[in-house]
Amino acid sequence: MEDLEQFRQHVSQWLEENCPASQREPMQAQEQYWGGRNGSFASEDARLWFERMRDKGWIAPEWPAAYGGADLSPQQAKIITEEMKKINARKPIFGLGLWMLGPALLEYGTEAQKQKHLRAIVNGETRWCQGYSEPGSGSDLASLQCKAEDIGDHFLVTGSKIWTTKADECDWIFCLVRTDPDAKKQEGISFLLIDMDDPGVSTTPIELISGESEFCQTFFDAVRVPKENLVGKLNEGWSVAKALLVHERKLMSEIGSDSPRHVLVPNTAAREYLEFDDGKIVDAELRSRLVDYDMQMHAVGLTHFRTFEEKIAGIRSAAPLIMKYVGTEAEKAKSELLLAIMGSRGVGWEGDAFTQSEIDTTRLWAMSYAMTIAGGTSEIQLNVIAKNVLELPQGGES
Amino acid sequence: MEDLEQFRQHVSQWLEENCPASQREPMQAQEQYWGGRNGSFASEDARLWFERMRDKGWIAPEWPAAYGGADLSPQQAKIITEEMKKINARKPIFGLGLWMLGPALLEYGTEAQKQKHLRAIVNGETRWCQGYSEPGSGSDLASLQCKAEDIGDHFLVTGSKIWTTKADECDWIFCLVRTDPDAKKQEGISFLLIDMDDPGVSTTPIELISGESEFCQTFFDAVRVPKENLVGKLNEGWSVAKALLVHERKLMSEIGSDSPRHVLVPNTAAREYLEFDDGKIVDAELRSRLVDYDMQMHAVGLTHFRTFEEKIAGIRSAAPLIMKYVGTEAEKAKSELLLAIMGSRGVGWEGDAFTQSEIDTTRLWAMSYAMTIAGGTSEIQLNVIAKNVLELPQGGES
Amino acid sequence: MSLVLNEEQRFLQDTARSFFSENAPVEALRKLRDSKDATGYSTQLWQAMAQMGWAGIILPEDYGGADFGFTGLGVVLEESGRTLAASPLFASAVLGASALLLAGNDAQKQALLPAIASGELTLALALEETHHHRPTHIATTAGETANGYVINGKKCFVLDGHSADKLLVVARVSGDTNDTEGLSLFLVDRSADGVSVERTFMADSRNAANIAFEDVHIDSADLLGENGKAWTFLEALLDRGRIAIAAEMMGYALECFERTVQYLKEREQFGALIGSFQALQHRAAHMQSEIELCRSVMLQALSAVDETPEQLPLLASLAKARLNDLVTLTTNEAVQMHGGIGVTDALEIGFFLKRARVAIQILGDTGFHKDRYARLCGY
Amino acid sequence: MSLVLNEEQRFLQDTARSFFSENAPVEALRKLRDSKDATGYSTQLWQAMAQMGWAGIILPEDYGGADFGFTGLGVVLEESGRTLAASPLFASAVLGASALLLAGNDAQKQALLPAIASGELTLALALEETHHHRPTHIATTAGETANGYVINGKKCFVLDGHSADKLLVVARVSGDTNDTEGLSLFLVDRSADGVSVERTFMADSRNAANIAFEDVHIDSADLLGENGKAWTFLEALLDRGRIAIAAEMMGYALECFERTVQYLKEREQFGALIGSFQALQHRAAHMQSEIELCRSVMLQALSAVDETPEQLPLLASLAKARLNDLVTLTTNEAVQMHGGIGVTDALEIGFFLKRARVAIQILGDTGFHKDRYARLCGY
Repeated sequence: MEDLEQFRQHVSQWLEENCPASQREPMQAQEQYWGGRNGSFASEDARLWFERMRDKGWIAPEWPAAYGGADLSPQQAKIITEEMKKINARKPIFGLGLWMLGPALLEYGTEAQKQKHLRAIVNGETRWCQGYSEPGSGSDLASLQCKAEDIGDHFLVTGSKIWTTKADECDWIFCLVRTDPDAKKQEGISFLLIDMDDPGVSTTPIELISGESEFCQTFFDAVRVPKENLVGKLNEGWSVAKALLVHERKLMSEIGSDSPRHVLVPNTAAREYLEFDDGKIVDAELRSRLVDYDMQMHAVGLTHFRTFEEKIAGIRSAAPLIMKYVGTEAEKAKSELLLAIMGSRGVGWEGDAFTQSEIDTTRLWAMSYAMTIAGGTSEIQLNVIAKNVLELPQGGES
Repeated sequence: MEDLEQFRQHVSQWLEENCPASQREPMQAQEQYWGGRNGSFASEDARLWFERMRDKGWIAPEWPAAYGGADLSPQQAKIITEEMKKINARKPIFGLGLWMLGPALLEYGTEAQKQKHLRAIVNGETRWCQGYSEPGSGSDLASLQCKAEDIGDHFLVTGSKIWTTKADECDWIFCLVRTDPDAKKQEGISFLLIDMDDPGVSTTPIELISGESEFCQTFFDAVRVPKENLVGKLNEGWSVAKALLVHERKLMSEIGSDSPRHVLVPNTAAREYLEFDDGKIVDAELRSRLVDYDMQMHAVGLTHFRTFEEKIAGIRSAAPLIMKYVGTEAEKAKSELLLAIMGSRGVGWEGDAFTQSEIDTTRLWAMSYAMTIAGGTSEIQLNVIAKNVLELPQGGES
Repeated sequence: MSLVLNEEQRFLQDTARSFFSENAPVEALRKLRDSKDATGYSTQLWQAMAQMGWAGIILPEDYGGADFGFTGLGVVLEESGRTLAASPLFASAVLGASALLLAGNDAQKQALLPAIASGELTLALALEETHHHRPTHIATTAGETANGYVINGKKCFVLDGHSADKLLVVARVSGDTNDTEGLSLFLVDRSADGVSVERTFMADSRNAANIAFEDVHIDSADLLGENGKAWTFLEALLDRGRIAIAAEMMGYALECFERTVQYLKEREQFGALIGSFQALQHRAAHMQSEIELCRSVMLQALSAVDETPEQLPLLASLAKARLNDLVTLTTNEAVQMHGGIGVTDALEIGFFLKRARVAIQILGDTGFHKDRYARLCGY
Repeated sequence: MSLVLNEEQRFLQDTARSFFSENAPVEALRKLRDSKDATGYSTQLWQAMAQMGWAGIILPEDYGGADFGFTGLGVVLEESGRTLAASPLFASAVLGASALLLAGNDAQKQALLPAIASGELTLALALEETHHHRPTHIATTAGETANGYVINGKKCFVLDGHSADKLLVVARVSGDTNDTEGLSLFLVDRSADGVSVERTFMADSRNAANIAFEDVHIDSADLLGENGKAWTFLEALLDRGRIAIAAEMMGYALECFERTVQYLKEREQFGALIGSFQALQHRAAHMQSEIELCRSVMLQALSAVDETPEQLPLLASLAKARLNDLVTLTTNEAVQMHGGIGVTDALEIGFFLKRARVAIQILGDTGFHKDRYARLCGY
């Protein structure tokens, strides 16, 4: 414990000395650095801050130093996060490579794959997207059709993937592809890394109800993929994907707190948009909904901490399995509550009649509907809890 | 319409002249007259009132006069109910024979069965209970095991029935029995009338969480039942039961308003048990729950009227199919709300520290749990809506 | 019988359903949105609706109206809600026409109602001054002048405020900001000097505006009803509006729900139609129950306008509160049950989702109406 | 780390689970109920619990206590809740002991705490005067006399009030009925002249009483804390009580839920185990989620008593509000999912159902704590 205290002091001091003042301000979406061939820094300070963190190994502090990390423990990594939050330090880089593929490669990748991809991720050289869902596959990931045929030293990949986040700006995609068409659903699937510069890869953006196009559909037209890009064993991609899903769900359940937009939180919004009398919100209905939400988030927050403490203590509980469900449902409830609090100012879409933060809040509300769908719908989460935690009998495959 | 107005005046005048003053006061449970060999009147006035209504044919006004009814239309019957409510006239008699078996016999019974049973019901000579559920059968009525073997001129009935209301005080029971053990579930079931005085019939009360024992388990040990007691065709008892269930569900969804106990309603209870300030309930949470409940009951009440108007107009809608579900769930919510309003005075069970109406309210709360279970659970109701109204695909038998 | 439609009303329902699906499908709203249409609705559509008699649907035949009553209006509004048809139906044919019916003198009615019924003249109600519905919170003033009044103040969330020909402005002639006494209702030309209109672009791609009044002079003939006594009819006007918007919302709920049930019957996952999954079945069945309850509430509330106006306040608050909750439930479930495709702009469910959130704010959210219902019940 | 149990606490949990299932199963409460037991709990059981160290579980070793802290207490309370064990644990070992710890002087502690720890002496808090928890609503008066005080007033819902040796009476020495100023806490012998106790029989078959004080004279040595300043420690005392009763309620919820899940795995309907029906699976999974959230809240709240008392008010209200809702959900679902058998007295689920409704009323229902949480958050 004393070591951790010392470490915290070191972190605090280093951040104080190395994080430029401009990188301690709230960030707009367009100021984020996502790396890759299309990535650019919003300012020289942003570049400086990224490079310092990269050189320190703190982009991915828990990764081995050999791949650009700093060999730190989970507790130490958490301290870095906490100390960054204290000074409102911006995240120097964002990306699915860092959050999802990296941890999976550390577990399942070959030495060559680690060498090739991990440091490139930490250095911001490659930006990754995920190719799991297909048009029509929805929650039923195992039903996927995109196929990779063995043609000797290469696979020939044909098919398409949907919900590929910002695929039009990415360099690489990690995909689930069917390698054995005769095997039963979850068998016969492999995990493949594909360079999006390869001939035959193309993307089209999908417009969402929020008015934005964060997602694409990505098409593969007889794309040649070297066999060395297979992660894990042939036909056993499901295991890799499952390990990776855990990271995705964790991410989804935490995503709200990292929101880069100028979005209000309910408690603050209440002070701006609701009438108070004698220190109390006059509107009883909204006051009741607000306290329900605050209590729920209090409980969710404590449960986040609990899962962390349990991990350290080596205790297994059901808590991690509920986080995606409760976290994303709470985020959706938060958006709905914000709109209710803001009244007719909560439904602005564009133009000067609304402030930027009002419009951002409304649009984030529209986006919030994706949270209980992407990365495993709430229904799937409940199925999983029923099966894996409660061990209830399974009737058929649903 | 004018005829109905005249009829209403006739009813009003007749009731005014014939309903004794003592029969216009709220009734305690023990004052109800249920007929049968164990039935007795709480007072001479009660007997007089019953006999007058019986002679008028208004115990079952829609039944043919030949069987003790008055040949009236549904609209006329409704007017009698409404006018009785206006002067708080007590129901002269209660009973499942009147509410459930009678209508079924009118539709499916033989002339001999109608002659034998209908007038006896109207005259208060026989009290009936229902034998559908069996230990273990629950919502799955079709799985029943109680069997009736054909032994020539009689059936030999062996098995047991559960949730037989006050079977220990009844004269007759109408039962679903299995007459073809090889047929598929719903086939091979017949509808049988059994005299509870017959040798081999016995009953045991079941104590409920309300502390009462309204229900029994009824046992049949090789009971000989004459074949003339079969209602409808052999092995087609399911149709009779289904027709009868409609009456039961209608009854369950209306039961709250007929409660004979000294039970509070939420709105009144609020005035007695909650603090008001400037005409408003101070406790915002309970005020919010109260208005939710009042609005829900307002909507449920209007829907009751709608189903009636639709029936008159010959219009079919989904409304009747939702009434059992929404009606019983609302009754349960009402009891829960009453307890919350009454605070620590809402959890009294016996003794002088609580008023009788407080204790009645708490015990009715405990009974209210049966409402969303008996007569088809809420889950079954939702299944039925999904299947019959929404026509959603059925996966297996659930 | 008020809780079933009569034959005439059922015929109107069929007619309206065909009309809107042919002339104003959801696709039409998408086009208005994508083209940033200046009017915000198709004037051609409105002319066609007027020819059907719907611009004057609640007006007596003497004024060129169709005199279908509020139940008839509800039928048309519900069908227009099913396709999210953008038109002045609510702002002009309901609020505008009702204001004149409730408060106008003979001269005003003669002058304006025929033009409203023919669709030539459109009105908009300029009431709100804050982002939550607070009908007595009126700071806009109307000072008396030699031959009329001068109006100063700011209004927001004025539905159709940027396109209506005339504005019905609620202003204060005396009293404090939250008093019911001292309110008056005035007719003001949108093009009058001192009126400045800012169109607002909202999530529902429909039409609303913020409007400022700076020394706007109007004639004394443009006062509706008694000066300072507008509250006596304003509540009735708002209750009509609440019931009418609730009727339109019923259309959103039904359409979203039916599309979702259809999807449940078509979409396969894990080798089965998702509509066979019991958890979704129960949620759908629960929605059906809520719809049935709301159906009864709406029929009673609409008929009460013409038949039992003394029940209006309670029924209007019941209807608006219940429909607010119903559209929230059905639109949220529609998106969730459609899964990934539900959050794409290509699917029309998103249009219902966004329109629902705006409609919830029109003339009172759920909390407003729960509070009002409780007060009317004496607690 | 406050959000996981340490080894000692996990051992305590195992011990307590065995102890209560062997010595005080639900069947024991049924017997107390059916025999209308005069004490309302088994004094033998209480002696056994005292020998386990649980009567003095939060007391320092100096006073003969086990000094397990509140987290240890929570473990034992939760396990006692699993079997609905009736004992003075909450009234005496939590409220009584805490009152002395928070407000007693050295002499009072020396005199009473060892007897509490040994289980010989039991206490009860006489606070409530209305049927809803209103801790400042105190009309009971304590007038000063030559060598002490004279108490007059009526208390209700005094847990263990008919069996406790001594009563902790909250009385007013000055101020109006709802003031926080002017309250004092007194120790009064239950058998003192002028104290009349009416035992109340409640749905949960546990123990409470209405108590009247008529000119009850007490010595000035029986004042706890400073005269008129009881509010300074009363809130902390009540917060400890709220967290403790919530811990017991966690036991009801877990037991009901686990029995229900077990039933879902055993019960067949329509040829399948009902636990395979997706609608029930989702409802069960949702309950599991609520339980996990409450688990975190309880661990944090319990540890806050000893480690971060400044967080107590917020955490106590969070814990009590959430646990109120959790026991409502889990007991209601337990009955419904058990179907017909769920409403029979033979099945023990009914005992949990009824106890839950009483526990909800102890030291504040959900509305009370939501309001308090909101005020603490500044809105």
